[in-house]
Amino acid sequence: GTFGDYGGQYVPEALMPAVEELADAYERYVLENEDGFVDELRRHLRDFGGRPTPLQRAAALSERYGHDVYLKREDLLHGGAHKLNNALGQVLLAQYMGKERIVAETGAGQHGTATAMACAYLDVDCEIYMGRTDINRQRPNVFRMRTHDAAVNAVDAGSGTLKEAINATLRDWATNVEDTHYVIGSVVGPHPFPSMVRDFQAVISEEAREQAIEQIGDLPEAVVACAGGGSNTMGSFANFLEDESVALYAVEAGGDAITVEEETGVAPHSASLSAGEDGVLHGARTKLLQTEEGQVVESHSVSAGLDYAGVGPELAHLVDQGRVEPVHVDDDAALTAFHRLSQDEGIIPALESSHAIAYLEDADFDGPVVVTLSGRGDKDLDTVIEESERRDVAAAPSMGVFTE
Amino acid sequence: GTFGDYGGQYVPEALMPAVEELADAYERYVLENEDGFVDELRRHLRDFGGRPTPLQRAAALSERYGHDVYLKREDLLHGGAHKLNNALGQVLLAQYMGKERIVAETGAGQHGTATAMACAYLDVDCEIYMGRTDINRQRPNVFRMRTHDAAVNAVDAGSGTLKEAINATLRDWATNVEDTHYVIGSVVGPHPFPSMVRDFQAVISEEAREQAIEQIGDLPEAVVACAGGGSNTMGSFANFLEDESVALYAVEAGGDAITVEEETGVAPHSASLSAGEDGVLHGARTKLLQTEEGQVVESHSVSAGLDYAGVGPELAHLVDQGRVEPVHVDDDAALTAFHRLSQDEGIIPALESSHAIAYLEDADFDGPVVVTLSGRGDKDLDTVIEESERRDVAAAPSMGVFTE
Amino acid sequence: MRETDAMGERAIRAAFEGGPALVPYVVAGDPDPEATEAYVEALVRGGADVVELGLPFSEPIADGPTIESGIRRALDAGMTPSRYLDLVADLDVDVPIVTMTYYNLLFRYGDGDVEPFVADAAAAGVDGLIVPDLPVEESGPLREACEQHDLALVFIVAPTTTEDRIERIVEQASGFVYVQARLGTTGARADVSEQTYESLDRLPDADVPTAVGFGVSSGEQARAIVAGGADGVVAGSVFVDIVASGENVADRLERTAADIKAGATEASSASSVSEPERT
Amino acid sequence: MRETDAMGERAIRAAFEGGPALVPYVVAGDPDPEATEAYVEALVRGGADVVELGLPFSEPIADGPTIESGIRRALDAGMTPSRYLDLVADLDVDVPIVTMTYYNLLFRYGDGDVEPFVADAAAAGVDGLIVPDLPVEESGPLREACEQHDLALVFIVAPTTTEDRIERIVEQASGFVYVQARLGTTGARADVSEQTYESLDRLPDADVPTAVGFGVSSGEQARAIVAGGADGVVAGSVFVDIVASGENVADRLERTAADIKAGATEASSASSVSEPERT
Repeated sequence: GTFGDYGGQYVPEALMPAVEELADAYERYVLENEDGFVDELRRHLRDFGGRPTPLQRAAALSERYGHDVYLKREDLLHGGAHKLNNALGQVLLAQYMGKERIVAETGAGQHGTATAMACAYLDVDCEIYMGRTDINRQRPNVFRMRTHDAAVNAVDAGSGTLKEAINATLRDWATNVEDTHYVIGSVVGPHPFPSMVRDFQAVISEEAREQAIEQIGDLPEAVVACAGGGSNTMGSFANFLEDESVALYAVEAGGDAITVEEETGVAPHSASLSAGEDGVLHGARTKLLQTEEGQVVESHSVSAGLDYAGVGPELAHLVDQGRVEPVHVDDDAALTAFHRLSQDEGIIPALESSHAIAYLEDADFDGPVVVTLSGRGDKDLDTVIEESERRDVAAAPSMGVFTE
Repeated sequence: GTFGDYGGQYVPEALMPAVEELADAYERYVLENEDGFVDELRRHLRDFGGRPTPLQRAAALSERYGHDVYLKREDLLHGGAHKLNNALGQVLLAQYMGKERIVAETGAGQHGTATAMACAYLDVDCEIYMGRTDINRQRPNVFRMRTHDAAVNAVDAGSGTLKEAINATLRDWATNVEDTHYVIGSVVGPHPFPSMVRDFQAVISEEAREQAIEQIGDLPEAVVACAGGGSNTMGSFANFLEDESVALYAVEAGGDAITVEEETGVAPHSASLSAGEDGVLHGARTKLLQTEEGQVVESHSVSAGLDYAGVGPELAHLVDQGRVEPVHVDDDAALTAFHRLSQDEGIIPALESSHAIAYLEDADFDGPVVVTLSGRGDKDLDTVIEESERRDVAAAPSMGVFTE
Repeated sequence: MRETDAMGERAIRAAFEGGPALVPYVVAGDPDPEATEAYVEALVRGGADVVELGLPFSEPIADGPTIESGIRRALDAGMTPSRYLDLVADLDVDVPIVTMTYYNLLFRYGDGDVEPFVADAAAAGVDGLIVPDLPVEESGPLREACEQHDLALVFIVAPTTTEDRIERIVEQASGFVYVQARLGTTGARADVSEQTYESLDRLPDADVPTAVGFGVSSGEQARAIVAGGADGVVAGSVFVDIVASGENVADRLERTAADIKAGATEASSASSVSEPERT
Repeated sequence: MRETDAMGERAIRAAFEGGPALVPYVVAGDPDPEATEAYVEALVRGGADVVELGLPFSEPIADGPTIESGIRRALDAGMTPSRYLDLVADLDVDVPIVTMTYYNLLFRYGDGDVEPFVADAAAAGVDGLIVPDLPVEESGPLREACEQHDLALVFIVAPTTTEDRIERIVEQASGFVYVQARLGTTGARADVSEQTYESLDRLPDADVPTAVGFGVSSGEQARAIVAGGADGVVAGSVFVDIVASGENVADRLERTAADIKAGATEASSASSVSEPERT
């Protein structure tokens, strides 16, 4: 249950039995394929989810950087992001465990949507907690969750964003733990969540590694993936961890700048791996954006999906070990990468994924590089248009067609 | 170039040389795989587009109807609809022909988006014509086209919708025909478009047929696909045409009612196959919604993507021959099917595709049925919410979470 | 009903025989049938040798914005194929009338058979047809009906038309050959494109006259075009613009027609003794 | 600095010896440190045997909306771990003080080592700790530090806690065992859940006292809980609500504390001669 110093099960006693029950189920069903759980999950991921996703050589990026760039196309997964790998895995596991009800937190709404989708598919009751602020700024995803008939519970506390939604979901779980499973959306939380979510997302690197060997004839020089909570990151890295020749880059949201304003309790970035300090949050010891006194700060990123003060404990450990290199790109660079991919490759990437793409500008690679495109960016269009205009991003096309 | 009495090349003389040049290129590259065109296209569809798409057994629908229902998941194609099959094929063909510029019309914006995407991917200049009314009610798709750096040319004439956009694109093509290819979005237009677009979309039924044989062990009893212009329909049927045991249902948009109001020149539906009369429009003889005097009427459907007064000439022929059965479902039934699939199967379908799903309620099948899910419905959420509320559709979930 | 010496195809040819012909275009029923009658008369007073009268269709794919607007006005005012034929029958002018329209209207008029329209058109006094969405390849049924009823079927030669297509078109053409001055759609322009001269040069000495259209709006252009070898000019958008203005329409139609006709005639006198002059 | 007869773990145990104990909770620094001092004194006047004083943390996952609001008020007013310890040191009451907070604050205080906080807390006069996000499994380092500095480390037993976990918890517990009355989070409620009695029944005759919390807000509830076998009651949200109102706070805290205490005491007298009475 731990990764070096990180991880653990820092949860209220009321949840410990559920956490232990889940750890047991994880071992039996996920690790040992009891009752054919893994086989069934793979079938769902193929038929419902659309796996495998392609590993695509990006012609324009390859030309730009003078070496082959391959995109792992998680944006083509049902729902438009890698999130479904995990949501489907956990909802199915909850069914194997006999749980009748699913709760989940969501920030930008991607995990909530994936969970609602998986619950509709597998016919399980679903309630999603979402901060009031997020509800009002992520309306399309709220519509999608409601369209899948999931209840969306508004959380009015605090700033009304992801942290508060997690707190509220933990409370719901603590109240209804006997018949309810909490589908955590990333490689965070108490054991077994970080390991379990990693395993559900590891299909990304399982496929990418096979595809690389088949298409490139060799392992890539590096794998690049964006890191918020880190589920896409760990999923992209998992099957390459033992390939020592493959460098692993976790690209964090640099936001405006890598600082913490102690006074206001705000970090204008979300780079927990690069700039966080050890702490304990949401069930695990990990790297956190926090004040000197240990209060968790409000993080920031132009990408709502990366905007989280914590990070998966295993990633924290891999960074300390030197196996994973944390890097970061700022909001402007991510926006520019968003436009570059849209214009040059015909793919509108999620703003999260745009961070990974943007890192290619800073990097100095020689060989083939795999970049995980964790999701599609339709959901981000309004934000990108607004922010590109506000910041006068040179790469942004004009939207003047409406003005006549 | 004809299908029975239908088809032909009813275009201005200025375009005839281009149409002949295209017919020649179609034969050489598409039919004869000259220079490996077909191989290259298949590679792009796999790596960039995400083909093959799954044929998924829909558990809830199968239970509801008492027989197996399989969904051909074109919603998982890059861009979210089957449109890319054709757009990518034509843009690549234009490159093989040495054309430097692409124009296309778009109504709801799906074909324009797919074309813009393909042009960004293949690095070709792209201009999309779109009616002013459509631009203002389909903003997200306009954003997507602009994000791919395609020019979006507003067409102010008439009602500012698809017909006017087609007219404007034909005029652009007539003006710039020497260096420009017109990417028509459906199996309409002068020869070779109906055949060529069918062939590009036939990958749907090529895969579905193989998948059915592999998964079901037999051919399906029927294939059901929605029909607007008919590219999804012909793509879904093409490889089953010679399987006489397989019934083929083209589901048209019944709108409010199957009538034509001669006075106002409006048809409150888009069921050209079911209710159209022979005529000549946009380059081909086909079935049309028109007044007794031959003026083309404004069609209607809650689904903008089906809202077209014409239909592919080959479909018209197949209907006359009795090989394809035209059926129709109305707006309310399509909305209900939209909600059913979203809630019971975890898939938000395009409103176009919802018509095909809705037909299962009326049909009386025994054996396995393949329904093509031509696209995803994220784009339709606003319309569906508004129309469901206005019509008081019982299956629609409340969106009250915003009202507090 | 109007009366002319010759009918149909022969009438049109005859109209080109007395020197360069002016073929003006207006939309029938824009803004109403009575006005159209007056406008056609004005054009004839201004020197029109043939009148091209538009029968409005809802999808005018070969026309530019100006004529498209005229078509919408006529449709909104209730113009139909039957009313169109009534209007033609009522015209009191002694020049040939050529109907410009799209194929679907002819097709629907006879429920899939184009002969009934041609028969009724001939009876109403129409002398020829121009159908811009009907290339020679698809023209068989209409050509047959036109021959049967002695109507001209005018084909267009475009700048993109290949040599072997020109041959086929000229072979099938009757009345005159419509030389499309430039790529694109109809619409008034100030210049004469180089494509016009190239197209004229490419036309062999056919036994049908040639008239250049698409963008012709002034006497100066007409002079250059006729000097370039054309037997006439077609002008449409410039007249439809005048109709749209609603101001002093008949007078201005007449004066503009006279201006264009004068340019054409002037070039004809010059070119009869020298090489075609090009501007 | 306040002075008491015993310190730390022994002081807490002693507080449970004179009959059923009342353990009220307020958030330190809500709305400011001076007010908190006055409120703690009022609670003691009302009969508090131990005071549970919240050290506010930004992510109070085990608390309900009432206490969460108190925590935000305290954080907004500038409460920090250092100021908290200053506040405790300044308190002038002779009951034990138990710090309720979350693990990260203790962890950060010593830059990853919890001992410095425990040492400073002991020096400031804190007698015990309740850390709701710290299950026994993760409690090793903190338990060690608490033993070293003679502080009680109070563990929670929840309705979901299994038999073997109860055994382990009771084994590790010091001061008292906090019996969580129901699933969910803190927050005042009107009734006493059946789970409360079940939990109390499942607790073996440990040598640490038991106090029931989560939802206790009235003397009637306290009476039932003590009648059910508890050695004390913990009440928080009811007091934080009074603080939030800002009206006549000290008086109302004292009266409410007295009311709950009276209920508990009444039950104790009754139950010393009869079976636990259940409502």
